[in-house]
Amino acid sequence: MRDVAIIGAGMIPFGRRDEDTLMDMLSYASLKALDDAGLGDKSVDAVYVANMGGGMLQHQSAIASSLVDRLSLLPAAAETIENGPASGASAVKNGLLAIASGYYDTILVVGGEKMREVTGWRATDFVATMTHPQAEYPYGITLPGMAGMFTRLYMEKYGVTREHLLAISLKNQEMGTLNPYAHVEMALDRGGIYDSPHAIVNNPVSADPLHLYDLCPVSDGAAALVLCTVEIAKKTGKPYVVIAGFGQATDTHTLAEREDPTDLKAVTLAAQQAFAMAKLKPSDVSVAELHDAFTILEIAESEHVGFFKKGEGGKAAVAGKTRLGGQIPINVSGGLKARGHPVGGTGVAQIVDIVWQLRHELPENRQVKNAEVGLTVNFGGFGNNVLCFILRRVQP
Amino acid sequence: MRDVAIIGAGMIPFGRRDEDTLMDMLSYASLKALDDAGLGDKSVDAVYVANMGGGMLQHQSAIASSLVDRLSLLPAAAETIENGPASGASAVKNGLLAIASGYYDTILVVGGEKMREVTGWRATDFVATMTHPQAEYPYGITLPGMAGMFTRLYMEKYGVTREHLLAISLKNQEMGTLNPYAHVEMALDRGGIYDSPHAIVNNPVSADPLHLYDLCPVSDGAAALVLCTVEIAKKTGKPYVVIAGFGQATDTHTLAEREDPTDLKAVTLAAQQAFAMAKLKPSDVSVAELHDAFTILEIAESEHVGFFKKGEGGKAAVAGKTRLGGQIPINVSGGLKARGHPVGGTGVAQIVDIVWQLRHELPENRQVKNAEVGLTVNFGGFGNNVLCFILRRVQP
Amino acid sequence: MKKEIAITAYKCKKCGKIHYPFHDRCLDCKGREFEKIKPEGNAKLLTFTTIFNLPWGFDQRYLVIGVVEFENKVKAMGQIKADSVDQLKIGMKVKPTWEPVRVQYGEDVYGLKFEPMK
Amino acid sequence: MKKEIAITAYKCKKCGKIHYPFHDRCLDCKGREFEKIKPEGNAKLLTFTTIFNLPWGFDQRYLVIGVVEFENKVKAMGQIKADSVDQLKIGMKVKPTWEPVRVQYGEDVYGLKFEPMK
Ligand SMILES: [Zn+2]
Ligand SMILES: [Zn+2]
Repeated sequence: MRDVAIIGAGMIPFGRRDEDTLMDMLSYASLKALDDAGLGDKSVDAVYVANMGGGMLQHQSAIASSLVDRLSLLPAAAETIENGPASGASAVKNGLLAIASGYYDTILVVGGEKMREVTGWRATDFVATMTHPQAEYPYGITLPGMAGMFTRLYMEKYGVTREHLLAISLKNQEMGTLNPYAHVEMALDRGGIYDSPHAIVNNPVSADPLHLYDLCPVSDGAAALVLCTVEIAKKTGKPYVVIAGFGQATDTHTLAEREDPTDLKAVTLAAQQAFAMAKLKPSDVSVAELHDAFTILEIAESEHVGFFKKGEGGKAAVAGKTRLGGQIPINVSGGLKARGHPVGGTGVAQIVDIVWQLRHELPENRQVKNAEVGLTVNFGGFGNNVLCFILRRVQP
Repeated sequence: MRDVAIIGAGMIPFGRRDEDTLMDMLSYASLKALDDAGLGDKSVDAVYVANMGGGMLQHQSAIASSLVDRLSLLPAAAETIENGPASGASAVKNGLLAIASGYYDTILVVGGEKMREVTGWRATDFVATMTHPQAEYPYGITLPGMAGMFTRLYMEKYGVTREHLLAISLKNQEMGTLNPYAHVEMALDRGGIYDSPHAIVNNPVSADPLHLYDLCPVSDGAAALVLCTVEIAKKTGKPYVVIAGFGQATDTHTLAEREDPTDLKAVTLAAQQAFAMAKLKPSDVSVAELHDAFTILEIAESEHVGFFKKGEGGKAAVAGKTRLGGQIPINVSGGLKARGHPVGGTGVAQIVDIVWQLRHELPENRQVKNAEVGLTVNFGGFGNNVLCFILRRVQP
Repeated sequence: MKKEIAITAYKCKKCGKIHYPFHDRCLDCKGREFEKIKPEGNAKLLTFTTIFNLPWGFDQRYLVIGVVEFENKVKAMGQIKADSVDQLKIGMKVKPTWEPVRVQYGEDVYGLKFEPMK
Repeated sequence: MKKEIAITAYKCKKCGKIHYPFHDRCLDCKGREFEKIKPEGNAKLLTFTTIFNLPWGFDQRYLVIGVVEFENKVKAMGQIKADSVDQLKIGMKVKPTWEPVRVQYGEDVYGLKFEPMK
């Protein structure tokens, strides 16, 4: 398997982008990545588009074919990859393997979603289409509902508290205020959402024990990467990033059929595969982007990938170990919680943020010093399809 | 790039399958392919699902994750690939590259669609979602409409006649009656649809100059393949098939922007790439499955891939050169015209049929004698994303 | 009129593993033969939540949902007849019923509902 | 009231290539700067068809659709005001108008319609 590098990364600000179509967003993010890769007036061999709702929300299909036309990348090969909220990482995976195979040399991977053009309850229903069509969906279950049930069990088994969850909300929302691409631009204060009399008004229960500020927002947005061979990356003469490790695993569709629903087997397996391929261990990681669609997930994933023992992730967050400058900075971008979660875009955006970290090009208040190795977890369904990447900086 | 083999192929009968859900169909086809590969009680490393309408027609997303659960293939990696009517070939392509990369050894590729649960005009609208959302879709254009406009130009430029198109209808529908998996089970007679007084009633204009029997039916169905390394294939001790060549190319989204709309550039390029990789030429091909969603496409593709000169495809069909026993048997399965066209399933089904041909296991009235090399064309959009595969028989 | 609980679980004929919903092969041994069984007896509440942001198609303010395990080990999701999660506790007994759980295309869709037992 | 034709085409500032619909980069030279132009004059019919199986959202028996080229080389799809294709011929002149082409969510959607010229 030949090594694969990333030489271009681009993102557009996440949030509510009423003025843009889905195609606009995918196209703008792609151009930024192509420009960043020095391919602004060139083409690529193939394009992967990560998107979940083109058909259901925009009534549009075959958007990868549409995008290569819009960007004049013809006759590049193109397809759309869908894997729920892990569509982004799945698209990167297919780009990775396609170059590793030797068939293609340069690939554009772009992920995006336009979710804000439908009402909140339509968006909630859209996301719920990934639950089991007979055993779950008819009951009105939502992804926040799944997360609520999971949180209750995790609290019971591992002693996670609302105080732990709060540490994630505060950290990620604070980091979001520093990130020009983030959806959420407002810092939270502890009193406002937790221990003042107004807290229950500002931060009502959403799917108990989770409150409003335990959930990521519903966002429009897109992000893109240019993948290529190491030979091509070397020619740029600039620091680049290689995909050192990759893993992916699936778990039962229904939460009910998991022996121990607090055990996110797919996260553990995906991370183990990625570390084995990279020949690295959790303590080698400088910076991580974890899939915090719900605050509990940042805690649970930080344990399942091996940064902390089970039951220690929440305490570590409270102790500041996951902040910038801490033992392992997690979601310095603000994470899904603050950057936002345009479902098809998230997995690509996580890697874009890690690429920026590993190229040491972020402002000081967001840059992890001397970052050498980054890790991402993109969590599909409710943990039934999870991808993990390990990225490494290369100084040519 | 290491070679990739196909050791399992399975299909369920196409047609109207009211009793089955989309997941049922995908699962049944997968089990047939797994059993055929001798993996009936084993797992695979990864699964690719080709599907276009899960979200729009079944209101279900992340169906690849759902399928690995349904089949107990956990923790196999899984994603859904969408590329309109070429979704099937796109999924096979990603399986091919994933094994070629060295990362995975055994992959299940399954494609399917459930289209008959919605009304005809909903199904027509669903397929039209791949047209340009501003410049085409609002006008009410349909894929048969695109084909009608293309046919008019092709007739004008190359002298194709309704008699030529009729030869395709009659051949494919006749072959369909021999295929137990085909949607259409009725042979046509020339008088009934062409030159009797009843013809215009039986075979009305659909999108002129195309008539009803120039179009494929709207089908439910699914098909599946097991891909693996050549080392694994050799161990089966049985004849197997290798993917000798692959190509994919895109063209402009709108028909209007093509310099010469009769020139299916993406077909030509995809075939050239596939022949170059396979180090073969059109005359080496023993049997082909072309994407005859409309009769005109079988003629045009047979020319664009290089079987016949431009303008000769229709005459060749009339002369019987594309029949079983002819110079190059095309769509011996009945093609999309008779086997049916469950959009996500078609590209996989074409390869299943070629695998059966190359393993010499079809009944005499459908088997191309001593077939050694097969070719498929899966045509996405209206020719804006086309994939071509060249498959070769290996006798271990 | 009380309706019978209309879900079917699947017991692997080879290894006994109980599945709900249906799988074509056994999650444990990949066997493909199953005995159809019905969930039996009362159920134990494994986890639960109250959902305040409901998806399109629900015309109510919130919904209490949980996952339970029946006496014969069938596990399933369902709605819970409780006004508040304060009345609920992990491990408590609940009584299963088969009732409308949502309305789709103007028709009642039936499913599992659970009533907390004292 | 006659409405102005509300589509915009894009002429590459570098090589002059005319695009419709919008591309972010020029199909020929990958340039990103375009001059916005309007389709001008009458149009020439490049190809056409009558569609009898209409998609959801159209409440009529058939629809005549074609692709045209305007005098300033802008090419576009539109509906054709003809009762039958017998009245049409590749290469004939058609007169463009901007009229309702479909109804969506109870509102008229405007687009190109072409009237065959004698
Ligand atoms: Zn078993
Ligand atoms: Zn130009």
